[in-house]
Amino acid sequence: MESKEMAEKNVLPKDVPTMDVHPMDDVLRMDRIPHIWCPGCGIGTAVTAFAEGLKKAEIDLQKTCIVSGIGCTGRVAGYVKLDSFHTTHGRGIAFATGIQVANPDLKVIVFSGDGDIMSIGGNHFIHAARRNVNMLVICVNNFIYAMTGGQVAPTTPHAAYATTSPFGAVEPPFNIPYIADSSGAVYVARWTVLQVRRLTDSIAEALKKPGFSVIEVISPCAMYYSRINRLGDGLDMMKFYHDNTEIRHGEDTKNLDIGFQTKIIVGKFVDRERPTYMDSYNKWLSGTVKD
Amino acid sequence: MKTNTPAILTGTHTLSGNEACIEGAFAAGCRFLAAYPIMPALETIDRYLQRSSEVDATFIQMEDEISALAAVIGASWTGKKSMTITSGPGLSNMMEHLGLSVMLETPCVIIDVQRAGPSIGIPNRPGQGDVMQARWGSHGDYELIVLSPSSPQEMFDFTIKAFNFSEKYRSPVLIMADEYVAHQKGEVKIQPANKIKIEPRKYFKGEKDKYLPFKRDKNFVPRMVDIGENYKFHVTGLTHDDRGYPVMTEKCQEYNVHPLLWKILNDRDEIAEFKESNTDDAEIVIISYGASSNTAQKAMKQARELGIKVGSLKLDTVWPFPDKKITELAEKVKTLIVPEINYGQIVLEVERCSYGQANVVFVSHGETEIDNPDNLISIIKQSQKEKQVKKGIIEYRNETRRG
Amino acid sequence: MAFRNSEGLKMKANPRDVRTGTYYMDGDIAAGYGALAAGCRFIGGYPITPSTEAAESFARIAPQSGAVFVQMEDELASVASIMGASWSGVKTMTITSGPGYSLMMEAIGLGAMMEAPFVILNIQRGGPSTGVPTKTGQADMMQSRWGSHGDYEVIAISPDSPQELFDFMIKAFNLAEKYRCPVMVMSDECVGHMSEKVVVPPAEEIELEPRRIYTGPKEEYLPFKPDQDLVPKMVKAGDGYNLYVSGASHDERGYPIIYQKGKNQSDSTARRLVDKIRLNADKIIELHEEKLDDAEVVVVSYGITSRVAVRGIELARKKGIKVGKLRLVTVWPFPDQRISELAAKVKAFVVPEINYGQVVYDVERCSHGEANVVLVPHGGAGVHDPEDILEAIEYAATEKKKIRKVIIRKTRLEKKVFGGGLK
Amino acid sequence: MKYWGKPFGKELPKTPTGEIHILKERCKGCGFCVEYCPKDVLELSDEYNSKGYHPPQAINKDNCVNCGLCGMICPEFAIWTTLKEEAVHEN
Repeated sequence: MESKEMAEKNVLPKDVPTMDVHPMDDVLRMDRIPHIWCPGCGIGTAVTAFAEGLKKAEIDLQKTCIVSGIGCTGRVAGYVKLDSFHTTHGRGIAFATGIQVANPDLKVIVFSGDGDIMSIGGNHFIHAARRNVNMLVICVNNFIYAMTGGQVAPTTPHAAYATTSPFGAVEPPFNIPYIADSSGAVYVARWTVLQVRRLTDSIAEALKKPGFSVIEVISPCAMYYSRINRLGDGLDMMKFYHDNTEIRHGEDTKNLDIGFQTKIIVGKFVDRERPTYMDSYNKWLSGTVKD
Repeated sequence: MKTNTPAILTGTHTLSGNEACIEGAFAAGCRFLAAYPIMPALETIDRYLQRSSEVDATFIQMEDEISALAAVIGASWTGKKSMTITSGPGLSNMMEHLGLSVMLETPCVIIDVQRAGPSIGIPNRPGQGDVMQARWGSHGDYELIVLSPSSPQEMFDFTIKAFNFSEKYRSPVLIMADEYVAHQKGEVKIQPANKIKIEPRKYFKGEKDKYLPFKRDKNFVPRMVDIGENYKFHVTGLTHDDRGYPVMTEKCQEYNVHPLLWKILNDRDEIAEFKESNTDDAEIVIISYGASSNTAQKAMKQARELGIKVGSLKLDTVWPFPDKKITELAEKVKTLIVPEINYGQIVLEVERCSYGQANVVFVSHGETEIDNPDNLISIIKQSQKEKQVKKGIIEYRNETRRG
Repeated sequence: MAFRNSEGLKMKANPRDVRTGTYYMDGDIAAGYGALAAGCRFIGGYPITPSTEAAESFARIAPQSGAVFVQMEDELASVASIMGASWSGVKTMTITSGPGYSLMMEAIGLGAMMEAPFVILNIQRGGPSTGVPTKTGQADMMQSRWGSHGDYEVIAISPDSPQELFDFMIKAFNLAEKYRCPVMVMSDECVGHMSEKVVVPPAEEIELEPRRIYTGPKEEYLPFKPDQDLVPKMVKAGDGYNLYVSGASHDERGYPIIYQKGKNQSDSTARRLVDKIRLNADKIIELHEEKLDDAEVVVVSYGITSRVAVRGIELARKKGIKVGKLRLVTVWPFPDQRISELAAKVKAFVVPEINYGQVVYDVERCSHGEANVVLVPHGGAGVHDPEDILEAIEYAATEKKKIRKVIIRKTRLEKKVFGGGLK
Repeated sequence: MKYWGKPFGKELPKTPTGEIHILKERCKGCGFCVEYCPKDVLELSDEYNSKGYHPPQAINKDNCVNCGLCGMICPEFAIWTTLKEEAVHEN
């Protein structure tokens, strides 16, 4: 392809289809770009970090697949050029458990949103963590249900507005790293999309780690969360993250609550060893089931 | 393709329906089970676990039925034949994923050991209240194959058949057993493994970058590949084109969903199997499936002894429904009697296909009558008195049975 | 913000709940207004396109009337929560669409068994599975009748305009209270997102069905002892009755039935659950009939399709074909009797549906081979081309043979897609 | 270029120069790259792309050090840098 050669020579092509030239061609489905996300949305950045992380981790991409549920982040699977599955709402982790248990050679990534993973899929989340199924869960937290138009999510900070909490969210939100930690995840980190390099490193590290890893990615939702709460556009949210995030590695996860426009603590909080589900399964069965 | 694992049972065994089901699954090549324990299907999981190390099969107990079917769909895409086992309430929970497996065209088998419903109902008593649900339970349009065994032997045979159908049509296949069949012990004759016919998965053979996950062949069945072979394909529950990419248009909806029905309906005459007996000279035909067909057989024999010309049609395949056969019978005979352990489901289909040509008599019966055909005999006698063909379903209610 | 009980006891709507006036609003929002006007005090919902606006509109107006909207963690929880709220004495509903509806299936069976009055608003979309979330469909009709395991009967009504979405919410709550069963309002995306004039009448013009409250002596109360019309009386949790309500098959006391040898157990509860709707079907069923006096062909339709069909009928009438319209306002229970009567009189039924054939099979069943049945299918994500309906009517009027199967018409869309591909 | 002096016997630190590639049609004008470019190379241009957004343009091309942050932070895969030449740092 002409354009590919041009890309190799680092020449910007003129009047040729642009799908072949981006350096992330090999991990993203460039024929589906532009994607559906709004201007100022951070999910695209999270995908870039993920793609870079995949490259950095140097794992066998053939043995890697990605699953997502429903929602804005649920569309990620369709843009990543791996074996990809776009499943039903909340069931991404359950679906991935099936893949992983039926074929333990595969590395499964569940890339989905806060509503998908923590609300309707909350049960599967804690159970997969408890079992320590070998998968990486990347949970993009934009504090709201964005695909359906800005309803209150289980992560919406107290008193923040949403269309179904027109007088401010009544319920306290989930602290995702705390749940993951207490349910038994082996790797727990949180980053905002602004710390994109650290996020990339974190993804690369988690990809290589066997067991249930969770990375919470805080992302601006310019169209719903910021708009309803009058927080400006995506860039304003990024500036807010710039001024109000603090990196504290190894922080006790119970201190990681996020309030409405309060300080966000990011970093790598948990990194421990536990036998994965398939390890325990094989070990236990080989000990108890006699031939 | 033939099964070749030495661990597959052969010869004659006395097994319960639940056990026979698992043996059938192993013989058919099933190597993955995700399930959530539910009465009255518990023995299946026990049997599976006892035997799983011999045949090298995997089991995972998921946190609920929703995730059980999700895991089965995921596992099926890794190339393993997969199934799940449940009962009524579990099947209700699986309804969303039944739709997903239809849309992803994932071969998988769902065993439903029916119990008395609705809701919790009576967990340890038989029912047949889920047959309509099996066909219509998920949202949107789809067709699927539903088999209904009536004995442990059929439980074994139909499980193999179900896996074969699911691979052939890339569709979920349901087995609607019931508590009576599942807990019934019976003789199961199993052929040597190399004589059992197994339908291989329809794999894509061609250049990797030319693979389209939903490109249909002339029978409207797309080709499959396993995860982890570097095809980098995308599948989605959204309405999609051949590449598996979502397209939100009216045209694509037609393009995607209509063939889902055609792939089953075009072959409906082959799929829809039934067993006929004594229908040649019959004036009354009992149409039954599952446990009820035991009653039907006994009633037929007794009625013949009494000199009443009764025949029997046992539906092996409940869905797709054998429309033509029923219409044919309705034109020939006077009365069609449909005994079911529910309050009228398949009888509606029989009424539909009889086109007012024969009286349709519905018998709602409970478990006590499975082994005792007296009630059915009395209804046969009662139905003989009808002189004209009546519109609608006739039900002779024996009010004293109530309460 | 607290629950305000006992308002359902009034025969007229509470003026506080009714936003009287004339609006230009979409169907979803009208449904939210309708629910509040009907005295709904609790909605447990989960956002799903295309039904979210209904939840949002309710959330915005509910607190002023003392009603509550709780966004639950999933649809399983939504429907379970409204059942609980229903037994605590308030009118409740949930709002969803196809996939969410599928998730609710188990709990709908529980609702039928517990005889908790509640309403489910289903704004249908293209399916199966995730399908086309933003576009219309009518493919959940059979699911609403058969979706849960076991035998039960529900009531399903299908509105065809935003005004009806408002009116039918009130109707649905009234039916739910009267027959103590789940009532489905089976709307579709097209009606839900259609903006039209909606007139909200003054409160005194809205008639509400009170809950069947038991008033006799406490000791004699049996939670599942039916009245003459097979519907039992209700009390609410916390009134000191020490209720026992179970999803297991139960007797009149509500106690689960324990297996007794030689007795058919399921006869006691489940039979009454189906009978209470089947035997009251005549009182429940509502049909809209037009030009049926001289009709040779009848177009049977419901929901948005009944509005599309009007155009097809007009075109056919212009061509001199005697065609009438039968609109199923109540889809379930199905009007067996009326279809049978018509079948004896007319040549054929034409059934346009935004699915590949669901209600048409019931029309076929009830026509008993006396009239041909023609299906005009549509896969969803759009509505019928009236020309397709016209062609089906023309065909039905001219076909002389009695054909013993559903005649499925090839639509223009199908020809286009499978003739020319997607592009 | 050759230099005589090697202080403390060490090579002078090298600063790379990058070249910026922008796919204007993909841009949705969020401004992340402009805001977070450490060298202030970019600004939003006045021109429109076919979606009606203002894509960024490089105003100080020579300042680019190929750090790649713009490419990382861009949610649209619309901008990236490549190594142009590794120049020796002139002090």
